[in-house]
Amino acid sequence: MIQLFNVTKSYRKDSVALKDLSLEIGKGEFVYVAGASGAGKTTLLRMLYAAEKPSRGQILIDGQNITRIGRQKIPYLRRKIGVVFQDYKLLNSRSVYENVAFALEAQGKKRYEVSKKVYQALKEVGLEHRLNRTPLELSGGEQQRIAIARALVVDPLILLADEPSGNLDQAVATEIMGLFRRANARGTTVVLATHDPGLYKRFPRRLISLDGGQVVSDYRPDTV
Amino acid sequence: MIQLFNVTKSYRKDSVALKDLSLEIGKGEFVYVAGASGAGKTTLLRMLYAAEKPSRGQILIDGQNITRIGRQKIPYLRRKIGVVFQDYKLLNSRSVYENVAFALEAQGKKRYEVSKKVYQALKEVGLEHRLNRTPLELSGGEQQRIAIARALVVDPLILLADEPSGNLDQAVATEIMGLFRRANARGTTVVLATHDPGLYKRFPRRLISLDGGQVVSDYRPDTV
Amino acid sequence: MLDKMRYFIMRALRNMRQWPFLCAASVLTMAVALTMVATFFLVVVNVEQLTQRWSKDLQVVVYLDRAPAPSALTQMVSSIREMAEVAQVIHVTPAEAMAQFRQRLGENAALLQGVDNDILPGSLEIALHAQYQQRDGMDQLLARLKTVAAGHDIHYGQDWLERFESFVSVLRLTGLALGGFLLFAALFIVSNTIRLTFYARRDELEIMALVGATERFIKTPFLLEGALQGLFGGLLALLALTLIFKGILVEIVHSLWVTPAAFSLLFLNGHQQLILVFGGVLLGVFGSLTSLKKLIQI
Amino acid sequence: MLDKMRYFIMRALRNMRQWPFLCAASVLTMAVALTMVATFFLVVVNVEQLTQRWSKDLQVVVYLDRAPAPSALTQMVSSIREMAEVAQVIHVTPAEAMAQFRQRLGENAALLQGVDNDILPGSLEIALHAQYQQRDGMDQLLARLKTVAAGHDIHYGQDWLERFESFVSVLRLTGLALGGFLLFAALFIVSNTIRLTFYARRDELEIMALVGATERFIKTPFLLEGALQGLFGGLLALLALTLIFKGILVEIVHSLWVTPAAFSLLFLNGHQQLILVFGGVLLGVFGSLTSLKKLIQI
Ligand SMILES: Nc1ncnc2c1ncn2[C@@H]1O[C@H](COP(=O)(O)OP(=O)(O)OP(=O)(O)O)[C@@H](O)[C@H]1O
Ligand SMILES: Nc1ncnc2c1ncn2[C@@H]1O[C@H](COP(=O)(O)OP(=O)(O)OP(=O)(O)O)[C@@H](O)[C@H]1O
Ligand SMILES: [Mg+2]
Ligand SMILES: [Mg+2]
Repeated sequence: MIQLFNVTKSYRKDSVALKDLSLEIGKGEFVYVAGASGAGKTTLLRMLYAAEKPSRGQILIDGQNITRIGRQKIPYLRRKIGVVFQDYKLLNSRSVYENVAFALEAQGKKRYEVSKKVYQALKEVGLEHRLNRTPLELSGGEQQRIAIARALVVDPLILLADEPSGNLDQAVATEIMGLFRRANARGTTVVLATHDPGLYKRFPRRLISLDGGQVVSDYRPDTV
Repeated sequence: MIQLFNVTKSYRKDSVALKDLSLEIGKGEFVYVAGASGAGKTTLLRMLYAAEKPSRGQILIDGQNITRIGRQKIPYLRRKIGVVFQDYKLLNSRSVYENVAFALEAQGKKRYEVSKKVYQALKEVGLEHRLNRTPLELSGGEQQRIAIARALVVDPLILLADEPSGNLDQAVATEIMGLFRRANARGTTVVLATHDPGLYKRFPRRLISLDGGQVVSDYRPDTV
Repeated sequence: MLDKMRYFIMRALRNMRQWPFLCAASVLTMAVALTMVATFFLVVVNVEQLTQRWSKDLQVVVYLDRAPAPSALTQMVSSIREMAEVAQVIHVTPAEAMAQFRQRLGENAALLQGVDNDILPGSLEIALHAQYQQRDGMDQLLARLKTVAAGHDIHYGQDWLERFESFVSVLRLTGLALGGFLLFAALFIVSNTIRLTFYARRDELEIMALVGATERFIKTPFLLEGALQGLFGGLLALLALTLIFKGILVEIVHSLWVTPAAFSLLFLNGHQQLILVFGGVLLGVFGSLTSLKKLIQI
Repeated sequence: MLDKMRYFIMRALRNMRQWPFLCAASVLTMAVALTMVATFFLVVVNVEQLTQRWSKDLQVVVYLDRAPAPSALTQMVSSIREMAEVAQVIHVTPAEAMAQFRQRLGENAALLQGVDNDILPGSLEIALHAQYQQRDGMDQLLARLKTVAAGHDIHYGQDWLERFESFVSVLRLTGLALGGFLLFAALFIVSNTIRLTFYARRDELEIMALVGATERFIKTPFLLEGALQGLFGGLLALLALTLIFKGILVEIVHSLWVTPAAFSLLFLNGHQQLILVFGGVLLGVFGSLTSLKKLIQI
């Protein structure tokens, strides 16, 4: 599903965020990307949804080489991918409902379909009663859950979640992990960037550890 | 240093974020405010730096009743308080240096003093080499550390930190906790809101637990 | 398709409701610019109307200093009539000239009492076809007239016409320059206002792109918004123009001429009014387009 | 204090450099508005100058239909001279009147040949003191003249003056209305542009307030920025006005009058130029102020 061949990314001349990274993530896998602050986790995810182009190397998503595709094709790539951004990226001037509906409307979904799906997604993250508020009227954790709902509402082929539990207490984090696992069970490939060792200790899955932009370990627990 | 008397806060008619809260935090104390997502941690801190007025009740900071002070006095109150915001609140159009210098300039500090202090504060959070970048060119954890540097650079009487380690790996989080403890040792009163039980298990201090806007426990470990 | 259009329109309208002051700024700027351009257009059009009216009166007069023999006169008149430029030749006898002179003197006519009726020379008033009522080619005609009516004085309002024509050409040039400048300024301001609007909503544009919206999906509501604002701006300009016309231009003309009835001012005709409003729409769309071009590159 | 001021100015300049297109939008808007207001002012001032010049020629003429006896004439002249409004009385004899008439006829003077020199009536041309050269109070003077010069015709340019005065008053009113409207529009657009700027930087304002900046500390650079932009706008307007004056107004007048040397157009004097530029500064500051008022409430 996701293949990286010798990918290097440097934002500036002097510093390298990712160094000669090669990686393969199969369809339906559930993968943690771990690493210290500044290890390159977000950079890796950003390249997968084509927000950033690699300086060198090739990336294949669902068989498509995304380092080569034109600007007009990027939206269609992104429709296959649900992203939970590290900084949420919610629209503060729009209601919670609209924020989640946005992702469906952008893909041209019909109105009745939109409202049904949005309500269901909000219910799954436990915020259906916050429908009409704006993100600024929510707590940090609630905002994060809206971001998660928006990523899941489109039933993506691939789910990229960047630190999705940074502002969640353990109980809610466990619930959210349940959502991810259910999506994974339905066939979604999940890539979850985190620095929280607790997370992958509680839900052991394949764990790719980054350090200084390089893979330092790629561990698959036997149980899965 | 901080006293709350029967403080109630409701943003909307139907929902209450804080309920009849009374609390006293002494000078030089180090206090955790814990609680699940939506428990009211951020709301409590926001009232302490006068971003929000309580619906009922009184709040005294350093002997001053801040529910009664005029708008013109609020800046002078805030100069005593360093805040690490849950969403960082960095200026994306300004460099890292300027972001931190901002807090000092706003207080009318001299130029030579500003540059010295800013450099030192950045060094303490390990980001002195990121001086000229903008926040958008930093990783999530780096941004969080800039926010911490900005709160500490003013040598505040009170430090309010809202989830300051949500995007930090354990090693960096430990370093940051060291910074807070050193500031605390210099006399700064520290109030740290978090949902991470690991934090107060590793550095046991007074722990105020909120749930549904009420104090459910106020625990002081014997060791301190 | 229809469903999508409705969605776009709804989004455009919602945006306008959400940012009323942004919307008002754009609309007002366009209205002011369009009003000014249109006002200038009206002034130029009316001055040109005036020129044409005056040109109609343009005629060549041959003063018959020594009354010619009737047969010579008839021949002179007929050979002048044959010239392509000439529409009509009227022979004014000395008595008729005196009557006209008396009329022109008005109140002071009394002072001509006792004056001999033959004292004024007779004349031939030569009216020209409309297409020849201009200075170009006039020299040729005059040369030919001189041979036909040799020995007589030939007059025509050359000085006056030259002056007036240069005035009209300066006015037209001014109109062009000022109108161009104003439209450019309006476009600049509108495009900037819209760019600012985008800047204020840049997160929205970015997030749209990140969740898989195509460029067309992102841009269309903004273009619609620009078009709608332009429409309002154009309508407002039409209203303002009507007020300016009725309240100011007509007043000025009334105060200058005693008999304004004879000279009715032109307002924009239906076609031109449509162009004005449509110009607003174009301005809005173009303003949006120039701003949008640079903004979306996520 | 000085240190702080330098800091404020630096911040204002940095902002302007960081948002060049915002800055340009404000400056251009103000320049356009000020230019238009000033152009209109120039037109009104020059038309008024013209009126005054023409008013100077305003005089009352008593036509002596039947030549009075020399003694009666002397007495009439001296009693008219005694009137407070009267500056000068000139007796024009029939012969002099004929000479003037002949001059006025110009080329056509020939047709007066053989006309008796006594045919025109003599007249008394009464020049008025400057302060009485207006229609108010003229009726009184005329009444008194009528008793003194009973039986003679009294003329003055009443019709023409009335018409011209009403024209000037309409022009003045138009100027006031249009100028007011334009200034208002400029203020609205500038204030909106600045408000948009603030909106685009709202996070900056919020964060400043949160780290303990006073309202004055937050506002001052913006006010300075507004003032600076207004200054540029005013200077630009002055430049544009000079170009419009030299390139257009003077051209128009030259094309209309043959001898423009006699009538030199007025430009803004130094004082008025200063007012124009200062008006820009005021516009910028006021625009910033109105936007700032609502924005800071954190
Ligand atoms: N836009 C950018 N321009 C320049 N450097 C950047 C940019 N984005 C990230 N970097 C740098 O690249 C490195 C990796 O950043 P990245 O955001 O991928 O880290 P991360 O693993 O997500 O860290 P965190 O856990 O703190 O979010 C960091 O050193 C960061 O400073
Ligand atoms: N501006 C607001 N308007 C309305 N409701 C609000 C507002 N801010 C917070 N709330 C509500 O008040 C409650 C407490 O919010 P608060 O931000 O204090 O929670 P928190 O303890 O900080 O949670 P988290 O750990 O998720 O950040 C939540 O239910 C939230 O929805
Ligand atoms: Mg990251
Ligand atoms: Mg919070």
